[in-house]
Parts: sequence; structure tokens; C-alpha cells
Amino acid sequence: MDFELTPEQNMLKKSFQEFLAKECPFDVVREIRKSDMGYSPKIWKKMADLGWLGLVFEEKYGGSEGAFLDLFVLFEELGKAQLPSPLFASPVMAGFLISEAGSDAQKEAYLPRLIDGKKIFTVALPDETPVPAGRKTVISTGRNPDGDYILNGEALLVPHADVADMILFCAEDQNRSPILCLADSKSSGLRVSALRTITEERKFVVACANVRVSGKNVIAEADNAKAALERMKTKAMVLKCGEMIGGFKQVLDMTVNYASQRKQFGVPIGKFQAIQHFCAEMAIDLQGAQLIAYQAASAISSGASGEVEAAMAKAWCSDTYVNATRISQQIHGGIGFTDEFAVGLYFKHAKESELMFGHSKIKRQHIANAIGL
Amino acid sequence: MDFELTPEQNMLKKSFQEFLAKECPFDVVREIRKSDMGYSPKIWKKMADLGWLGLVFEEKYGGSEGAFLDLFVLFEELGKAQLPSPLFASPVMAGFLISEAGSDAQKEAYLPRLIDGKKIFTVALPDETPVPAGRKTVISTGRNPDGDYILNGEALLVPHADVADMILFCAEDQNRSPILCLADSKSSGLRVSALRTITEERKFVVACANVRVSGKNVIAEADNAKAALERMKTKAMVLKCGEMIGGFKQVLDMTVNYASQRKQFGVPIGKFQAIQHFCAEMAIDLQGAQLIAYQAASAISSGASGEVEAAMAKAWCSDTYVNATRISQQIHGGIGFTDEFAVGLYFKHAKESELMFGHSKIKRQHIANAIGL
Amino acid sequence: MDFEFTEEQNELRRQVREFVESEVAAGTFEVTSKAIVAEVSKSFSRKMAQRGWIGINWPKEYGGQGKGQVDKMIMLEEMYRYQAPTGYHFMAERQIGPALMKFGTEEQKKEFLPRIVKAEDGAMFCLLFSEPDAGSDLAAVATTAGKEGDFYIVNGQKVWTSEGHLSDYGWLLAKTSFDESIPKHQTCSEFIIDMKAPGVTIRPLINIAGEHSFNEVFFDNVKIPATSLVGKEGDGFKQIMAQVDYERSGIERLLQNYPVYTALRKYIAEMTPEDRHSDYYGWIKDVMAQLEIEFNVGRLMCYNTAWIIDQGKKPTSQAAISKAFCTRYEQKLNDTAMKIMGPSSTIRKGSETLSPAIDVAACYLWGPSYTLQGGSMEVLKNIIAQRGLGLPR
Amino acid sequence: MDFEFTEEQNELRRQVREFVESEVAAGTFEVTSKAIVAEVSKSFSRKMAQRGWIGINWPKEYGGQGKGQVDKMIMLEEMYRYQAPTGYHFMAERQIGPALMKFGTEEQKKEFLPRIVKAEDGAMFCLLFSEPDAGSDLAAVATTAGKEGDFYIVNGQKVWTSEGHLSDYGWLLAKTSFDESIPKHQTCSEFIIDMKAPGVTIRPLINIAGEHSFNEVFFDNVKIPATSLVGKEGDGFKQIMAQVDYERSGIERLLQNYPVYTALRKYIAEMTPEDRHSDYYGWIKDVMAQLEIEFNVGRLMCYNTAWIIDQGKKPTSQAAISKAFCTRYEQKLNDTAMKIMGPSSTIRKGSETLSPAIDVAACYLWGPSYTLQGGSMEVLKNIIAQRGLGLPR
Repeated sequence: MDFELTPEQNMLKKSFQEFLAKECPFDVVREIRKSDMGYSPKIWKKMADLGWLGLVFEEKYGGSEGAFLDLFVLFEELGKAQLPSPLFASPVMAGFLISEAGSDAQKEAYLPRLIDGKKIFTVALPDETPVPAGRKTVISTGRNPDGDYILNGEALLVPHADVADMILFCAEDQNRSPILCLADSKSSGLRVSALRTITEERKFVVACANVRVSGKNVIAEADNAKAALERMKTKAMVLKCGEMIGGFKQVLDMTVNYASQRKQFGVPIGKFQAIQHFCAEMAIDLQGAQLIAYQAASAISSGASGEVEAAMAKAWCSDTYVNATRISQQIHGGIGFTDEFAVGLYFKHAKESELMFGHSKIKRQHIANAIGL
Repeated sequence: MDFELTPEQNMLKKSFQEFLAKECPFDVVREIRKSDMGYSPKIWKKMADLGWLGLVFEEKYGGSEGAFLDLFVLFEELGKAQLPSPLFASPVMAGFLISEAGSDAQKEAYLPRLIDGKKIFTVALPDETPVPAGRKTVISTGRNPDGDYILNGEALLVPHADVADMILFCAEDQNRSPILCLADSKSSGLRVSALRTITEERKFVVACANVRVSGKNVIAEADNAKAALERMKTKAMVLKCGEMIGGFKQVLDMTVNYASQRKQFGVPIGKFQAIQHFCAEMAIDLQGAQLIAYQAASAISSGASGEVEAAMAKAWCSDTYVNATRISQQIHGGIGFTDEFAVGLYFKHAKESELMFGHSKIKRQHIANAIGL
Repeated sequence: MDFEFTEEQNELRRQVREFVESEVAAGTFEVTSKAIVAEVSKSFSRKMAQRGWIGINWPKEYGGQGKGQVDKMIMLEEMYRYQAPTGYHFMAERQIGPALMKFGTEEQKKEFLPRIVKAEDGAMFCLLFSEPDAGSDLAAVATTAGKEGDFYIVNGQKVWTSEGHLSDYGWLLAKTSFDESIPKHQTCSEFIIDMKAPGVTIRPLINIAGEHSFNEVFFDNVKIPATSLVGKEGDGFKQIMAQVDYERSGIERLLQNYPVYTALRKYIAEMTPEDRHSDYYGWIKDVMAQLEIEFNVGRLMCYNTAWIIDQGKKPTSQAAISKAFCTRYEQKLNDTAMKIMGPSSTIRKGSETLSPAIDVAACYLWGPSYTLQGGSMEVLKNIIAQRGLGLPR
Repeated sequence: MDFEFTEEQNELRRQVREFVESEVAAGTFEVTSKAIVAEVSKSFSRKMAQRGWIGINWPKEYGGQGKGQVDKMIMLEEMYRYQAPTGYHFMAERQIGPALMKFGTEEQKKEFLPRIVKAEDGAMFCLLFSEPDAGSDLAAVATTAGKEGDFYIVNGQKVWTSEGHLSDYGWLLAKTSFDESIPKHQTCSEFIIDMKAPGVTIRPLINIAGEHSFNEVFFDNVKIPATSLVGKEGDGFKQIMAQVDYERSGIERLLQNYPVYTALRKYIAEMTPEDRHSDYYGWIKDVMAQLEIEFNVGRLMCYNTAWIIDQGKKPTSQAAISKAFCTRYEQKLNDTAMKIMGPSSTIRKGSETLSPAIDVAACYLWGPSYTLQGGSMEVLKNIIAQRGLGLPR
């Protein structure tokens, strides 16, 4: 049992921190977030050059074969910094799927460019949360006589679709069986429309009208596709937890800082018991969130599936992070409610993260099933 | 719209308060609670003489035909005083059922003695909360060739069964259709065993082995029985809410009192913001509990069914009262945790009341159905 | 004890509902959340004025209808189910009018009250109380109004001024006494200030929802006539304390997000019978029932406070309870709506496609302001504990 | 970062589990809640001692095994799943032993440490800290120990003394300095006092569950030898502060009601497939999953604190976090169990019929004590805020 990072991981963590502190202070983050591109190609290139995109991939594709925990630590730091980039969409979601389920040829074709950052990938997934039948979005597929797959339908909230070179679709065939396939974002029939979202980061609706995908771009079908998708989601969810505990830590630090400085009634508000106890509650929840998220990351890092650990981590991190950002807003008062002050970013990030991969109620269903209820 | 009692009701309320303050201070209450009888026949007689048992019954049976709200106010005061007596079992639960569903002959036969307190009635109901099939308790019934009903089975948590003269059973026939019938507590085959309960008030298991009830003691059957039962439960539940807001008010008063006097670190603990905010939360919840409980009582008093209002009141009062007693325990510290100090009574009362007639989750199911979900 | 409304009140409710629904049908305004204060429509306010609904609870001598606070609440409840745009007269009717009746000079009453009640031009007010260093601690106000002959010269800065950029006048709290020996809470006075006066600068504050409704207001040697003083010099806080109960008791604290509730119910109603046989739907039922209970509690609290006002009593603790409860309800409503509606609820108005009619995410982002403005949750709890329960200060 | 145990630790866990399960099977003790401290069995403690499990984390020179706090926690986790009756040695092993090793004289160590580690006669200790006016505010201790020659004369009263009526010795905090000019927290000292000494009177306190585990202890001119002083005169508080982290870090804070959890799972497992197709069962699944998450979080917190201790660091904030979290979990467990099990859960042990094996209602009634003793929730939050986060005092 060891609750500390290895010295190597601590060095890595420090390098993440230094880069992020230097390259993306809050002003830059806010600028990127509202920019047309939605990310900074300059910073993206630097991240790629530092090897961040290939942390856990095989060396032969340009990766460094690091531990999953290394990547988790990176996401923790990204959660603090709130830097928008295609890191989650491209190496994590698309990269994991290709690397999990793709053929050697596909890996050779795509991973090196994905890892060196020259090409940006994104994924278009079906709804993860129950929605009324009339609102379901789905990309359906059938094969034409040439053996090509033909995609039709819509996918919601696809990140960075406007700048992506390739889009990995999770489509479904007539039997509602999943098919993972890659389409060039320039494909005829493929249309991308921008969504304004809660975090101010744009996401996209990707609509397909007879988009043609050749058989060689099919990554996986049926049970293979399903399994790869589950594995990818579990890992991505845990990295999202990393992001959340990073954000949570940052929010608590900012709140304690502010409460120690802001004076009302002649004293720092951090002297008031109400404020102290709010902060103590946040510290308790954060400690729990860190432990349970690292537990899940460690499980995956050591080769376990980590599914239940991931569900527990996601449930706990979602509930507590959202709550902490609400309290931090209350403690910051009016200043925290302005767009000029950074703490609001986390309030938005927490809510978006809570809903991604399912909020705590949905996770608790998984957990209940897993413990035999 | 009027949020105050009428002058007459205020006078009535004052008379309840004066009697209870005089007759049953905490020492007496604790003594009665632990006594073999489980109630004080002396106080019971006085309550009967004051007309408390007949508040809402017809004059011809010895009642005073008061409003349901009058009775509600009485229960609010009883909730403060925590006096154990068969008032809930006899006039409310049994009395309401007989008065709602009984024939004129049955009313004439039973209500006068029930109202003058000479006879004590109680009711034996089936489980109100979902329990595993193997734990269900039920009194089943069939008819023998003479037309008598034969009761078999068990009922749990029957109040005052040891001193009751008559027990009103809610039995079920082979078709699981309910039958309300009255049996003499001395009937052959009827056995009463004592349960120690959370409040220290004893309740009872009533077991029937071929207990014979003559047809003339059947109060209602099938749909009539069902409807009478629902109406009684709605009213009893609202009176229980009255008891709960009375207890809640008392707990808050005691807590504020204690916090104003108890010193730690050289000041009354009620000066600490943590304590003040706990008390403020209790006051918010109590205000809501009072309003929503009175809303339900008023609805019933004005002749409406009040079912949804009752469910809402029960849900809100249960959750907030339980929580308030937990907080009051915390504020009282060790002293509140001893049996010598009265505040613990409410902690127990809140939990028992929460579970009677279903806790908030169960009530929310009713509410959701009622609002069309 | 009576939870029913009078026949007359039911009739008022019917009339208001009819009016609002016909306005909605005619497309006079868009049904959207958070519009009560933020949506300013002089023409809509005039329509209300014509029906006697502005100042409905004002005395007849001041152009009101002489009805009660409960009547006003009935009227507002119907208005706010559809978020009628009452921003033009909202602050003036709720706070400025009653304060002027109580503390104003005859000239001030004559000048402003009829204008407010008729929603005439030049009747929109904003509140100039909070400052960067005077939030919950209002006694720390540093803006000064020094008397010079027949004028006061105002210098300083206010912040979180809702709709300051649209208002004709501001209701200003400023320091008028600079004698250190005088207790802090006797050093301030209230003024009416022309928002277009030379030396007044308004800078918009964009909030975390990306919207502009708050402002910073700067005063640089703004010269206002001595007749702008409302009430007595040094009585500023005392006068404000008489106003805040009204500020806190309104049903707008409960209904600001009613369209979110409506949208949520519609969303749930779209679920198919198949969707409904799931643990997930069971959970939706459960949280919706809890919202229903809390809405009912909040509504009773609002009417209870209004009724207390109508009895001529001060509802200090009840108003604080009501505001604390209702604002928390609204935060919970928006939070629950996003949870139930899932990731697609993060899509904001202004999207190229799928732009939602009700911007639930924006409502969620506005949430923190509810428990800050008009008395923060912590200040309200202090009031409830100390003034309501009598705990030691 | 490694959440796995070593092979050796897994082996320890296996051995302890095997032992406890065989004891349960043999009926040596009854599996019941709240037994960790309250159930006193010298013979069971001796069995543990024979296996080296008392003082497992004590240095070998004092008869311990020289293992870590994590090892101790593994051992206790297995013990407490079945609520092994460890009351005889619990306090002495956790608190008295370590304090003596740090502050005791050679004579004191020689007298008590071997006795504790072997669970010999005369090794049971209770804590004599709290007083009627010194609860959270321990500095207000008023019991005096005035020095007279080779003796101290103790006068005063202690309260909430767990198992005082069964203990051989008390670990006493008393005032030894009466000079008003000395800061309060330098006026007290620690002593070992014979609970059977003349002048010691023990009065039982019956708690709201109707059970006796606390006591009042009165001292009327109790004469104790000067050699009873532990550590330095006036260092009482400083010494105690070094002990409380251990007091707060234990896994007993999480597992005191494990039998309730077991009973609850059994109860739910009895539900038929038909029962399971209901919103109600969906709710049960939901709350049980939440308990599962929180149990996991609490367990990680316990092991984390133990690990910090093993690194030779002070876990002040983490121990406070862990105790705050775990005690709240236990209150929630009992509350949830009663809700799920419904009205029949109000039936207590000792009923004529249907007397439950696990007295869930009693566990619920014990709940309030968890967040009071060993540092109230409020004191813990103050510690977390001030010492953990560095907020101003």
C-alpha cells in the first residue's frame, strides 16, 4: 500500500505543472475557450512535442508506453489548468478505441499521426444517458453493394469536430449492433454545426447523409465493438475523474485563498465558522474524491478492468465536485459570479463533467448491479 | 387566506397546553412510558372527561362535532408533551374506521364507550411498507358454516393491545380483499405478546388462531373497507404530522434554550455561527413543516380528501423532523444523549413517526402518481 | 386557519391569467427564464398599469388599488408562470414607491409615485447599495455624498447594480457623515440619483452565464440637489431595514425559473411507456415529487409572509426564511433539470442548431446569484437565528 | 501509488479472518453491533494476545510485533466485521500504551506495558478527560490534583467515561497548576488512577438507547502517589494532542455497525423477484449503492491515515477528515437500514417475540454519540479548516 506517486511520476507531474503554469494562465485559457478554433494549435504542438499525446501508446507508433497513472496525473493537472484541447477527444477517446480494437494496419495508419498531433481525431457516440425515444440520436448504417458502409443520422456534442481530420463513429446496424468506423471529416454528406455549451467550449452536431465509409476503415463490429467501447469509456471516465479532482483541488485552493484575504465586518471571511465549516466539508469530500479516483486509476494501471471502481469514482467525484463549486461560488460572492474571475470556470466544468458518462444516479445503478442487488 | 387559528381554537389550544403542562411534565411522561400499562388511566379519564376523545364525533354518540383542525391542534400539543395514551389508537384509528364505515347499530354500540374512554379500542393493520414476501404479516379470514368469520395470522406493532377491550382487525379474505371487523380482546385464540420498541413504549404482536368474529361485528368489506381504511389513514397520517410539528417545535425551543445557556470557550455556544446556522436551518424546515401540515389539516377540515396534501405533509415532516432531532442531539452534546434529559424522546419519536404510514420515499411515489408522472 | 382564496382573489387570478395567456399567444413577449427583472418592456408595464396592476397594493391616494400583499402575490404568481417582462417597473414598484411613501417629501412623492404607477417615461429605478468592499457588510459603504450648499457631491463606486444600464434613476446609499465618533450605521443616507447625471459612469459586468445584467457604477463628483435626499440624513440603514423584508418576501424568488419546470415536465412527458419501466424513471418520479413538495412549501411560505404583511406586522424572520428556502429551491430545480435532461441540457441558446427555447444551462449558471443578492444565505441565517430565534449575537 | 496489500498482509488478514470465524462458529461471542469497546472479554483479549495481535504495531522492545498501523488496521478490519469483543484491551492498547512509551517513566512502562500486551488482569483502562463544563472545550477542566508531599489529592468530577465501571485504571486529566497567570493549556497534567481507590465513586449514565456504557466519575480527596504522574506536570494538553490523532484514525469508526450492514443485505436478499420490479426496489438499489461508495471512501481514508502514520508523519488533518466522514457514514447506515426495513426495525432486542438478532433501532439511537465523542464534528471541522487548510483562527 502506497499513497504516493513514485519519484518519476512526481517529476512528470512537476513538468506538467510547469508547462501549464507557463503556457496557459487563466487569460489564455479564456481566450482559447472563446476562440473560433476552440484550441491553441501552438500549445497543441508543444504538448505533442513533449510526448503528452502518446504517453500510454506503444513505442512503435511513437508512444512512450507509460503507465495509465501517468496519463491520469496529466489529466489531474489539466483539470486544474482548464486548458481546452483535443487531448481527450483525440488520443484518449479515439486513440484508445483504435489501439484497443483496431487492426495492426489501422494502428499503423492512424496512431503515429494521432500521437504526433499532426492529425486530430474525434469520436461521435450515441446518447449515454436515457433520453425520451423521440430525442434519441443515432448514426445508423447499412452496407451498399460495393461493401462500403453508409452512415446516416446525427451525433450530438461531438468535441472539436470542426477541426478534426477524422471522425470515429459509433454507428449501429439494423440489428442495433454497434459498428466503430472512421470517416474523413471532409467526406461528402458529412455536416458539422456548432453548439454553444455551458463551458463556452463549442461542441458540434455531426450529421451524416449517406456518408460512405470503406470497409477498411471499420475498426470493430458487434461484440468486439461493444467491448472496446466499454473499455474505452471506463478509462476515459477515470481520466475525467482525474480532471475533476484537479479542478476540485484548484477550487478549494482558490476558495481558501479568497476567504483568507476578503474582509467583511473587519475580519477575513475565512475566520467565520460558517466559511470554515464549508471549506472543511470541501476538504473532506476532496480527500475522498482523490482517494477513490486514484483507486480506480491504479486498478486500471495494474491491468484490472476497474469498472466498479470507475463507477464509484465517477459517482463520488461528480456529486462532490458539483457541490464544492456551488459552495465556492457562494463564498466568493459577486466576484465569483463574474466572467472575469476564474472560479466560475470550475462551476461550469463540474456540471459538464457530472453529466458526461452518466451522473451519479446512473453510476449507482451499475454499482448496485455489480454488488448483486 | 388566514394563517391563524380562530379565537375559539386558540382558547382550545391553550386549554390543551395548560392541562398537559400540569398533568404530564417530563418525569411523568417517562414514568408512564416505562410503566406496565403504557398509559395513565388517571390522566386518560381526565382527558375523556374534558371531551378530548370525542372532539370530532357526532353529538349523539357523546362527541362535540368539532372541526378536524381542533383535533389536529390537540395532536400538535401532544407531540410537544409526548404523553403516551390510547388516543391515537382508540378514537382516531378505531374510532374513525367505525364512524366512517360502521352501521348505525355498530356506532351506537361502540362509539359512546370509545368516546367516554370506558373502553379502549385498537387496530391491527397489515404492513404499510414493502417487506420481503417471507416477512409479510397478515390476518387472513374465512367464514365458517355458521356465517362467523374466523381469523388466523399475526399483526405487528399493535398499540395498547394489552389493555384494549376491542381490537379492530383489517383482515383479508381468500381474494386478498380487506375485511374490517371487531373482536373482543378476550376472544379465545387471541394472543398478545409485548414488543419493546424504539420509543420505549411497548407495542404488541397480536396473533390469531381461529379467532371467531360474528357477522354483526364486521364493519366493512371489500371496496368499502378499502375506502374507509384509506380515509382513516389519511386523517391519522395528518394527525401524526400534527404530532410531529409539535415535537419539532419543542425540539427547536429546547435546543435554542440550551444553546443560549450552555457555555464553552467562555461564551454561550449559541453565539457560534455553526450553531446559529444549524438552528436557522431547523427554523426554515419547521416553518415549512407547519405550513404544509396545516394545509393538509385544513383541507380535511373543509371536507376535501386531502390525500395529496397529506402525502406531501408526511414526506416533508418526516424528513425534516428526523433531521432536526439529529441536529438537536449534536447541539446538546453528551447531556442530550442521556435518558435523563428529555430531548432524546423526540429523537426517538421522530424516527418512529417517520416510518409510520410510510417514509418520504413512499409518499413521493404517491405524489408522483398524483401529479401524473 | 384558511388556505383558500376569496372569490374576489380567484377572480383577480383569472383575469391576470387570461391577460398573460393572451399576451403570450399574441407573441408580445418571449417566455424565457430569468425575465422578471431582466426583461424590460415599457409597453408591457403600461398594459399592466392600465389594469391597475402596478401598485395594486399601494394606497389609493398614491394611485394604487389599496389591495393587500396577498393580492399582489396572486397577480405576480400568474404573471411569472410565463415570466412576464416586468423589469421596467419591478424595482420601483416593490421598493422605491413604498420607501418614498414612508420617508419621501411631498415633492418626491408627487414627482415619482404617479410616474411609477403609470409606468410613464423616466420611472425605471435601480438599487445602488453594494460596493466592492460592502457586500454582506453593508455598513462598510464608502461612497460619499458630501453636502455643499444646496447640493451633495457624490464620489465612489457601486457594484452588482442590476439593470443599472437601463435605469433612469438610482436609489443610492452613501456616506454623509464623516465624524469617526458616530456609529457606522448612523453615517449613511438614501438619495435618488439621475443615472444620466454628469460624472456617472456605468461599466457592464458580464456574468458567468456570459450575460450582462449587473454593472459597476462609478461616481466622479456627481452633483445632486439636496432635495434628492430621501428621509433623514444618517437614517439610511434604518430606512433600508424597513425595505428589505419586502425585497425578500416576493414570489419572484420561487418562480424565476418556472419555464424550466414547464420544459422539464414536457421533457419527461415525452418518455415512452417503455422508458417508464426503469429504475431511472422511478428516480425521475422521486426527484420530481420532491420538487413538487418543495415548491408547495415555498409557495406557502411566500403567501404566509404576504399575509403577515397584510396583518400590519413585520415579517423579518419569515421573509428571511422564505427567501432562503425559495432561492435554494430554484437552484435545486435547475440542477435537477440538468441531471434529468442529461448532456444535451448543456447546449445553450444561440447554438447553430438545436438551440433550446429555454436555456436551462444558463439558468443553472445564474443560480449562485440567487443565494447572494438581496441578503446572502449566510446573512439570512444570521437573521433567522438572532432575530427569529433570539440566539445571542 | 499502490492500493494493494503485500503478500504478508494478505496472509495476516487470512489468519485473523480464520480465527474470528472459528470463534463465531464456536459461539465464543455474540455478533452484535457496538461491541468493539462495550463488550469486554478478558478471555477473548487473551486469545488475541497469544497470537500477538495486541500491540501488533508496538515496538518489539515493549512486547509488540513491530508492525505498522496499516497491519493493525487489516487485523482490526477482520475482527470488526464480526464485532469481536475487544473492549478489555481496546483503550489501553490504542491510547495508554503509546502514551506511556512516549511520556511514561521506566517504572510505568514496566508495570503496565507487558500487562496490556498480554491482556493480563488489571490491564483495563478508561479515559477521564471530559467534564460537565469541559466537553469540546477541554481547557476548561476543573478537576484538581493538588500536590501534597509524595501524593496528589484529586477532587472533582468526570463524565461520559466509557466503560469506567469495568476498568481497572483511569487515564486522568487534571489541573495541577492554580496560578492564574499561567495560560490555561499549561495547567493540566496526566495521571494513572486506580479506579478502585478510596474516594472514587462511579455513577452509571443510562443513554437514550436505555443502555449503560457511560459513567460519571466523582473524586473526593482521592490520594494517588506522585509516581502516578505521566510525563511532565503542566504538559497534559500537549501530551493529549499527540494522542488524539490515533484516537481518530481507527477503522472502528467505520465498522462499529457492520452487523447492521450484514443484516440489511440479508433482509434485501429476501425480497422476491416480484418485489424487485418496483420503484421501491430501485430506490433500495440506489441508496445501497451510495452506502457502498461511501464505505469504500471511508475505508480508503482509514488506510490512508494509517499509512501516513507508518510514514512517521502526523496525520492531524487526515485523521480528523477520516473520523468526520466515517462517523457520518455510520449514522447514515443505521438511518438507511431503518428506512429500508420499515416499522419493524423499531422493534428492539428484549421483546417477548420477534426480538431481532441485530438491534438496529439501538444502533440508530447510539448514532449521535459517534459525532460527539473523540472530537465533535464541529471541532473536527475547525481542525480541518485551520490546521489542514490554514484558514485564520
